Amino acid sequence: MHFSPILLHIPDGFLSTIVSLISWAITIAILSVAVKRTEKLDEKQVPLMGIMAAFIFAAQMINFPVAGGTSGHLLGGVLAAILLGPWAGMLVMTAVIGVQGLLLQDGGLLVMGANILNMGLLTAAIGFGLYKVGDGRKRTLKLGLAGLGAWLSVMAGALTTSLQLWLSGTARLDIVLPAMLGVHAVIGIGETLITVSALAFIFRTRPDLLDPAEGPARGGRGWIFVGAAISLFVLILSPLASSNPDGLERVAGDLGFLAQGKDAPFSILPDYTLPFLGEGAFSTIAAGIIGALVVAILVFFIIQSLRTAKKNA
Amino acid sequence: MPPIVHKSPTTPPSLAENKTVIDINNLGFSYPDGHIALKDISLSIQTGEKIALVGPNGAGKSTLMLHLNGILKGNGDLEIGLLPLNKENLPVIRSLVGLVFQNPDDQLFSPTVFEDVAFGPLHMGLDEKEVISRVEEALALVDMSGFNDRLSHHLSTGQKKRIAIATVLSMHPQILVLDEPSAGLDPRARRGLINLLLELPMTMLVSTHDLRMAKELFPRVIIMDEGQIVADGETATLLEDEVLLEKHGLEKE
Amino acid sequence: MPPIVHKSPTTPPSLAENKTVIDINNLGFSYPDGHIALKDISLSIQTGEKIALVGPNGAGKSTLMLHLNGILKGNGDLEIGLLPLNKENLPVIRSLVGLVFQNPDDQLFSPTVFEDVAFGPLHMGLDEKEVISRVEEALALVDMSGFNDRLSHHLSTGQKKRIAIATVLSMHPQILVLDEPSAGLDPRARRGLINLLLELPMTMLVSTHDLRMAKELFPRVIIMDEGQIVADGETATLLEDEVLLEKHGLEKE
Amino acid sequence: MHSNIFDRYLHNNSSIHRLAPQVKVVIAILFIFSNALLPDGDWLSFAISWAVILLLNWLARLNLGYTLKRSLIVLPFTLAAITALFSVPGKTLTIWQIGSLELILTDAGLIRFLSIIVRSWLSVQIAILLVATTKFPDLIHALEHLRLPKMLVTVIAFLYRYMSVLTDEVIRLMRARQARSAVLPGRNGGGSLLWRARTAGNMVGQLFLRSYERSDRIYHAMLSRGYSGHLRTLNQHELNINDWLIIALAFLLIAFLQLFAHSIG
Ligand SMILES: Nc1ncnc2c1ncn2[C@@H]1O[C@H](COP(=O)(O)OP(=O)(O)OP(=O)(O)O)[C@@H](O)[C@H]1O
Ligand SMILES: Nc1ncnc2c1ncn2[C@@H]1O[C@H](COP(=O)(O)OP(=O)(O)OP(=O)(O)O)[C@@H](O)[C@H]1O
Ligand SMILES: [Mg+2]
Ligand SMILES: [Mg+2]
Repeated sequence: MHFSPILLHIPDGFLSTIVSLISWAITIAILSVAVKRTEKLDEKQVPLMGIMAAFIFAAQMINFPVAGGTSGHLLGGVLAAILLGPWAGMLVMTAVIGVQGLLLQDGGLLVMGANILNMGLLTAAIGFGLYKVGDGRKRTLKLGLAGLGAWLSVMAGALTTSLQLWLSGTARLDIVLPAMLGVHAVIGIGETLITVSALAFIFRTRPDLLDPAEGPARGGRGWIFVGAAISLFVLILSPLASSNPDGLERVAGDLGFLAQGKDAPFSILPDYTLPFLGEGAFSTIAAGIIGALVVAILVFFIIQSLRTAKKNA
Repeated sequence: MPPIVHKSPTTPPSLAENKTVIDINNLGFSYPDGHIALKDISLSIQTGEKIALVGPNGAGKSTLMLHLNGILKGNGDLEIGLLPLNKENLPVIRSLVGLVFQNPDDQLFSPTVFEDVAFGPLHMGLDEKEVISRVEEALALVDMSGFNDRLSHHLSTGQKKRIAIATVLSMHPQILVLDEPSAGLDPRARRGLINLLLELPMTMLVSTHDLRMAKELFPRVIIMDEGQIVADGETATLLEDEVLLEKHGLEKE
Repeated sequence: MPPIVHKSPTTPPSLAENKTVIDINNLGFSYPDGHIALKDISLSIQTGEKIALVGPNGAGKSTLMLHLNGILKGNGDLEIGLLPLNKENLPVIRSLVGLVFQNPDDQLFSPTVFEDVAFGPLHMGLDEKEVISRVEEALALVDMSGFNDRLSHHLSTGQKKRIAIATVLSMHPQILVLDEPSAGLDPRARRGLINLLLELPMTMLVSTHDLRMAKELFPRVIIMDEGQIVADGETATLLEDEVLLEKHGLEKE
Repeated sequence: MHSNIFDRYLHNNSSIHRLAPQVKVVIAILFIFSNALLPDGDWLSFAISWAVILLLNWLARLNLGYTLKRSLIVLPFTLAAITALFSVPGKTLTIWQIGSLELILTDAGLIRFLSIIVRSWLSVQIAILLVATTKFPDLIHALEHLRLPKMLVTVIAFLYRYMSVLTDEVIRLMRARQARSAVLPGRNGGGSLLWRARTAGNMVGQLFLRSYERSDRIYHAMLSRGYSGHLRTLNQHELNINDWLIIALAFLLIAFLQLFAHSIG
């Protein structure tokens, strides 16, 4: 049961520990700002966000037949940000991605930080930033910007996913990047079409909800820069990296990033031992102690359960 | 069927003493898209009255009902149980007014039937035993005992309708507001509903297209059309007035 | 109200020649949660028949109807208009069978009334002029002309119900399958619906709890209970059989 | 349809089901972390991990077939890892030439690829085990205990509440479209791609509108039944000494496994 572009939901195991942890760190940093910002809003905003999260979750099921059994889907980050504002949109997407990972195993747990970053945070930031450019302008321009944002958001997700896979030593950049970008350039069109027509629908039926002054979406003009920066990042890095992945590889190598990322995933623990233990002999001793502890705890439980069994009998 | 006993001390004392339990003055309402759904509605209901609200499709019946516990907010004064309807009073008013929506899907939001019916009592702070007994009682009243563990959203329409009614009965409200409770019920369930409503002691406002039920149950009838109250009086008189009925999309039974 | 004229060459030729238009053999169905909703249903309907499907809440009426254009898929054989119901035939079968869901919110998904009623004809590949004239015709039949640009979502329940029926009439189906079309309609609209159904020439299967309407309109009645067909025969006979009705949650009118 | 899938085994009542949810969450994450730390090609350690998972499955009386079938959800993603076959230097097994691209399959590459798949497959089984033995409301509760921001927890709780309502709504919307997606024999029906996409977009808009307006009504339905900002559940889960011991046990087991893996590695 896949609700949204499957190739962006990374399962556990595909990213190295270090890449997973760095992604989590970035995600947590951004999310903690998001939580702070939204907490200030009206208290009714929280249930609304919950319902909008359910809306995005459900909307991802709506598809349209394209050709040969394939179909177009919605990812929804841009739509969420336009309807609710960037911070709230990010939280909504986080909830959606979290529940998909936890409940449906659509995306892993340890790598969830990366998934949230790729599909939730970047998409919301781009979408809202571009849409904000159209403030006070004609409806068609707004729709166009939203559509562009939708396409770019999918591309941004594909780009960062590819980079993470590569840094984890899971994929070769020269193959995975063009492949991912190529596929998502098409998927992005579906995202654009659905986002634009959904927005057009809302403009027709409840324009009050999209009013920048009265509607639920709040966000300053600073977002325009964020949106522009991420768009540039995608627009410049994608063709560059696709045509010359070696260059990117060299840069990463120079920064010492690649060596870390590609190394055995255990590298966060120096010398392949637990950091607080010394040489091999200690490891053996430690293993012995741990083994003894395990046995002790097991015995404790067995005795306990025998006791309760007796009590119940 | 045992009558519902109101043992809980939730009643604001004023309610029992006074007679006017719902008082609406010059209420008007337009939907956000500009459509005017209610125009200058005035209405007063006494404790214990049982009233049918009838009128053609689109008359504004549901819209009016949604005002009675503050879900929609129009212009005009509303007093429920002597309390003016405002933000502070809402929680109390909501414990007084049990509202069943026209579409049962709007009413049911919990995974299982049990949880849905228990939601109200649980949030009122009743203890577990009391909650369970209220759920059993409410389910028995709508003839759905044994459905506790079924998923609410996987029931037939008629079954959902009955559970929707149970979710409100479990709260022992003072005023029952039912929006077309009999639509979609099979004949036996419809009969059961009529008997149930006959037995329940509380004040009732019930919208319906079922004029036979209106005649059987409700001494007073209010006819709405195009957002206004066009008649309000004794059922026996109004529902025999063919000209009036004909004019407002209704038919003499 | 003008009768619907079938001028398009939509009929697969076989249908007109043969008499059996719906043929169901030993159909069984369980919902994914394991609930058995249909057991061993066999049924055959001839061209032009008008049949009422009655039974208590939860009997399986809606479930059966959802099988008739392949929305649910149970075990057993189904033939519609001589075509076995399978994946290849589905698009054609859907042009033959017009299905109106019990809850009108389930039927309407487009922004405006016009787009909703036009969806079927457009999807069938008709040209624009034909589509427009079909929409006008269908809206006129349900007495909702002039509602073209209203948002379907913002109509009253009864209004939605009528539009839901129009979305199917605009497709000029050969077989009409209506799930409780009269629930929620005001008396005048109900009368209008009955007149409309009397006039339409096509084969009809209509589920209803309104036994008076069943008597008035349908020569044949099928009674379901607990997922099975418990009686199938002449309305005049079956709906007078108090013992039978009483046994299956129905009441003699 | 969803609730069926989500709540499939929750009516079982094993010792695993009864564990405090936050304990299960912590252990699951530790365990997945441990998988990530196992070295490439350490099949023995992978096998031990799997044995532990199977043991837990058995303790929880889960249907193994279901778990395994469900674990296939990671399959499509293996596509993304396929290039690992050609990206690690090692002994050359074969060489494929695709256009200008030369793909050298190495033994190390093969080991890396298989290790990624196995790690992923083990981890997803742990996640399945977690949700199959923990009611989602309890999971939400666990998240709250694990210091997730309150607002995010509430958003997730609401998401869960409305999820089935809205997915059902979607199923109905799609059914409505399906029921009228007729094509006449000999005619080119179905409409243009653009029209189909717009219809889907309209449905998303429709869903938004319904969710938004219904949310108001349901929210009020909740308020009128006493909801005050905090979703109540009947059981609270304070950790007791047993729970701590179980966490300690799990932690030690995992440390043991890691030491084992890395001392033979
Ligand atoms: N959400 C909405 N937005 C805009 N207009 C609405 C909305 N809901 C209802 N209306 C309009 O308001 C009017 C009153 O609707 P209401 O639902 O109160 O009628 P009703 O008397 O309950 O009808 P029914 O018997 O069909 O249920 C109708 O004309 C309807 O089209
Ligand atoms: N989605 C579903 N999942 C599981 N069970 C379902 C689902 N929908 C309906 N059921 C069950 O299947 C049985 C038949 O339901 P169905 O909706 O066909 O009844 P019905 O005869 O149409 O009733 P009503 O007159 O109330 O509309 C009922 O017992 C119902 O609870
Ligand atoms: Mg109404
Ligand atoms: Mg039904």
